[in-house]
Amino acid sequence: MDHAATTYAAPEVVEAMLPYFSEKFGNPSSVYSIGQESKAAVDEARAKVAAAINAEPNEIYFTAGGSESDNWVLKGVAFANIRKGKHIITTAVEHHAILHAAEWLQSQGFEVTYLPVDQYGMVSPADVEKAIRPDTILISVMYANNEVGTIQPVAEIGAIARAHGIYFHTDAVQAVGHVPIDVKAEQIDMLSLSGHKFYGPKGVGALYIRRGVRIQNLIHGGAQESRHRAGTENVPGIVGLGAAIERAVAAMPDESVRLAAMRDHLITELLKLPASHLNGHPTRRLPNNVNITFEYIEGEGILLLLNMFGICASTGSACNSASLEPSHVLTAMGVPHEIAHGSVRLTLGERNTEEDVLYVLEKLPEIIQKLRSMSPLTPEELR
Amino acid sequence: MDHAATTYAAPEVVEAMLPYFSEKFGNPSSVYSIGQESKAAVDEARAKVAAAINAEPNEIYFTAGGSESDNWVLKGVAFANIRKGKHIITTAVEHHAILHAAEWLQSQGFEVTYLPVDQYGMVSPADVEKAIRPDTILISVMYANNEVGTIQPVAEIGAIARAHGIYFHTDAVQAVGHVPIDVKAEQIDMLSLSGHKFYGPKGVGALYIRRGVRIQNLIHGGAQESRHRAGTENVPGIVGLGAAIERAVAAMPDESVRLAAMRDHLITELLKLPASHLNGHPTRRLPNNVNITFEYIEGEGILLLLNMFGICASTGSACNSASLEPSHVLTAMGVPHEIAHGSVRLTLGERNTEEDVLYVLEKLPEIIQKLRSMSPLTPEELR
Amino acid sequence: MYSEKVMDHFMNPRNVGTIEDANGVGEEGNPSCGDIMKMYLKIENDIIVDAKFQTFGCGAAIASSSMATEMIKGKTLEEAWQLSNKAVAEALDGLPAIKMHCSVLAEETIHKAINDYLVKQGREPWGEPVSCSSCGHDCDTCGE
Ligand SMILES: Cc1ncc(COP(=O)(O)O)c(C=O)c1O
Ligand SMILES: Cc1ncc(COP(=O)(O)O)c(C=O)c1O
Ligand code: FES
Ligand code: FES
Repeated sequence: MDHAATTYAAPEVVEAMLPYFSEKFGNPSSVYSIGQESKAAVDEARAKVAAAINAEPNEIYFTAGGSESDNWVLKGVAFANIRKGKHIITTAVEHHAILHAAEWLQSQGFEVTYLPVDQYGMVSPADVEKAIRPDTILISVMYANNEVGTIQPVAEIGAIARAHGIYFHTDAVQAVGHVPIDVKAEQIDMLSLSGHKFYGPKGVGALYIRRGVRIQNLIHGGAQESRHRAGTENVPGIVGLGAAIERAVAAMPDESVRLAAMRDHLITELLKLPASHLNGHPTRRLPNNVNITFEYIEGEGILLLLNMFGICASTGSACNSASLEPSHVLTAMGVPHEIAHGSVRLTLGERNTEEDVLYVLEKLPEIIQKLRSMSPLTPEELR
Repeated sequence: MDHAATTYAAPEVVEAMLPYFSEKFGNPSSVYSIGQESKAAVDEARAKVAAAINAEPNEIYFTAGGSESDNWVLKGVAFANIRKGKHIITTAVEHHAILHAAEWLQSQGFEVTYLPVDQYGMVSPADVEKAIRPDTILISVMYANNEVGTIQPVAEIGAIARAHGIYFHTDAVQAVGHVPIDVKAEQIDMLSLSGHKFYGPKGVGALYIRRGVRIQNLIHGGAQESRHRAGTENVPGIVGLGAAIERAVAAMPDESVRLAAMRDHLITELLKLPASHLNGHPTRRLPNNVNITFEYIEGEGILLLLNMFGICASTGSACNSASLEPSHVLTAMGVPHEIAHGSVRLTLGERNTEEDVLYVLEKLPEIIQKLRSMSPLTPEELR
Repeated sequence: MYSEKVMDHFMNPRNVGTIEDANGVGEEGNPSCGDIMKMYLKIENDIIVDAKFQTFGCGAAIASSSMATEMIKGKTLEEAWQLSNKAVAEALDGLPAIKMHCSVLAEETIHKAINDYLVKQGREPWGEPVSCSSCGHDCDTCGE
């Protein structure tokens, strides 16, 4: 139950990729027959990605994943619009790909405003509007948070950005394939996505760039991706991304209802445990995200014990497990450090069933109890 | 016969990758069992890449390909060493990933010296030494040229760079897996490589960074790759890269002799055609590279006709086929524009046999003859 | 990432709990990651006859507490004081670099508990506890 970290690639996705490793291995940028087969496949994938978010195919650029897309936006927009200004607005709860790229830009003389969030992890559109300055060149607010699942008021922010003539980017890595997205209706100028969050391959993603946006390249070189992203195209990966996004969007109407029911079952039952709290928004959250804090204990212990029972989970984001700092997202939501340490994220996926939910509900309370009995912080009545 | 542009992934390479799409899909940065399997696989691949170039495993960072590696080096070293200076030395015959990244750095206030090459495409180590200034922070010279196959005097340049305390990078995308490389003996500080040039997957590459080199990240974000390259690891791709490089290095002693014999057969016979010239160095060249100019005709015509007979070739580099300018490499070698247009590159691969060579030697002269008979430039005696 | 020994001591920790009549109690917390370790010692004639712990922390912290309490039981105060975090980590068949400070925490907690005993006895404490950086890592950069 750690589908927000990464998913397997669906069998039909791998199936779709396979021919492009071997017989159809041509270089799509080369002008002759075998290359043309690859080119057609890449174009088809591009059309699928575009359709999934209501963009035009020529507004989709393939990348090596969410992190590259995020870095591209921040650095590419920053350097391309320096004449207008050097101010960027983002939030305190972004993924590190945004936050660390923003910090790097600060080291290069750009100014970044990190908007606060409320206790549910929500950004307020009014705060966005207030932060706008004449030299603001970019607003980047994630679509849905990877840790707590909170879905941001993207359309409202898009409207504000458009009204002020400022580019609006959203990191939709956790949202694409899980909730409906319409870049036109929501007035999104740029959007990052990554294949391995919706049963596609790892190491391939995309950046949607609305036509007309001024942005520099991140990876300079060959003329691939209409001269916007150099590097021999990862044809099998791109084909897999296309197959996966088409599949995820088709499944979404039913699957999101099914997942949300399981999510709510887990949340309701787990909150019955004493000293437990839901992290993230109670209703505006990803259909697959459960994030709960259990006071007096530490998340890694919970994860290790869950793992013993064959249940994968995460505490904070998997990307952060090499760091020992408590989650910046929970901290930004005002959760105190000691409590933030006891958070567990369960993210449901297409192969999870109600049976899995019942199994977690059987094991997790025992685990909490065991760890609480060892902790010096646990009050007597909870031992 | 266009193996320098891209190769298929070898069946055993794809075989090695497959489990990592599905059952072993874990996130190597996550701490628990399924992630650990992926981590072990990534570490094994890292060791294989390191062994192939005589580096240490912790000096290998996986990327999305040669272009990313090249961009990372140029921008990462530039911004990290700005206190020492803003001068970079490279050559006029680099791949566009280096050249365009260098041009971007020029737009950011860095100074770049583009060293000339001789008629064979060789850089002179003496020129490198002369170009060094007190504020030089990086020397980047490719290992072997992708168009004309010329192998640069890398060890000599490495020694000069080391003696002056300047970082030395080599774009070895065309060389790795084809000629032996030893980063320690050749005093190379950084080296770019890309999987799809030696029967590995596309969209995955690596950058070797000698321990101690000051370099900033290109893709900021999560703590992957020891905090040096963010983004969920492309585990199947990395596993494929490891399998491919091990395989290529093992095959190299025999395969390079076999290819060089075919190469020399092609060159010898094709140079017997009137008004034809070899591009690149007669002996210091990649074992698989044949690049010949046929005067009075244009490369694309040759390619189209070769393609009719099922022979893939390239004129200039495949990466450039969207551009109409004559090859910058041939231009730098002093080949006049009209003549540069008539160049054809044939690059041999492991499935090519002497039979293929004979087939080309049967078809190509006819094609040349046919096109020359149509060209207004062809002198009477060659029609 | 954890050895079988670590997992064993994490899953089946030895000496969890408190000692009612402990005469040496130490508590140490690592502010950088918010973990807290508490040890209860029963000391007779400068020999540790019993040791128990409570820990709020990761798997490595719990396993280190468990192993450290095992290792000091029956030891003299001098011997227990000499127990280094490296010895604890080695007894656990090693800890990942980023988790070494959890074993430092165990060493510090033992020192605190011994000093608590000495002070209660009216004796001089034995000096400053080791600092977090003693394992050769820096808490911020242990990931390397
Ligand atoms: C010398 C050289 N450098 C860099 C590259 C770029 O590699 P990739 O296409 O994997 O990004 C290539 C291949 O096209 C190359 O031949
Ligand atoms: C919100 C968000 N943005 C960006 C990323 C980075 O994506 P990738 O790992 O594909 O580079 C992730 C995933 O870890 C994410 O959850
Ligand atoms: S207790 Fe925090 S990392 Fe071990
Ligand atoms: S991390 Fe603190 S001592 Fe090693």
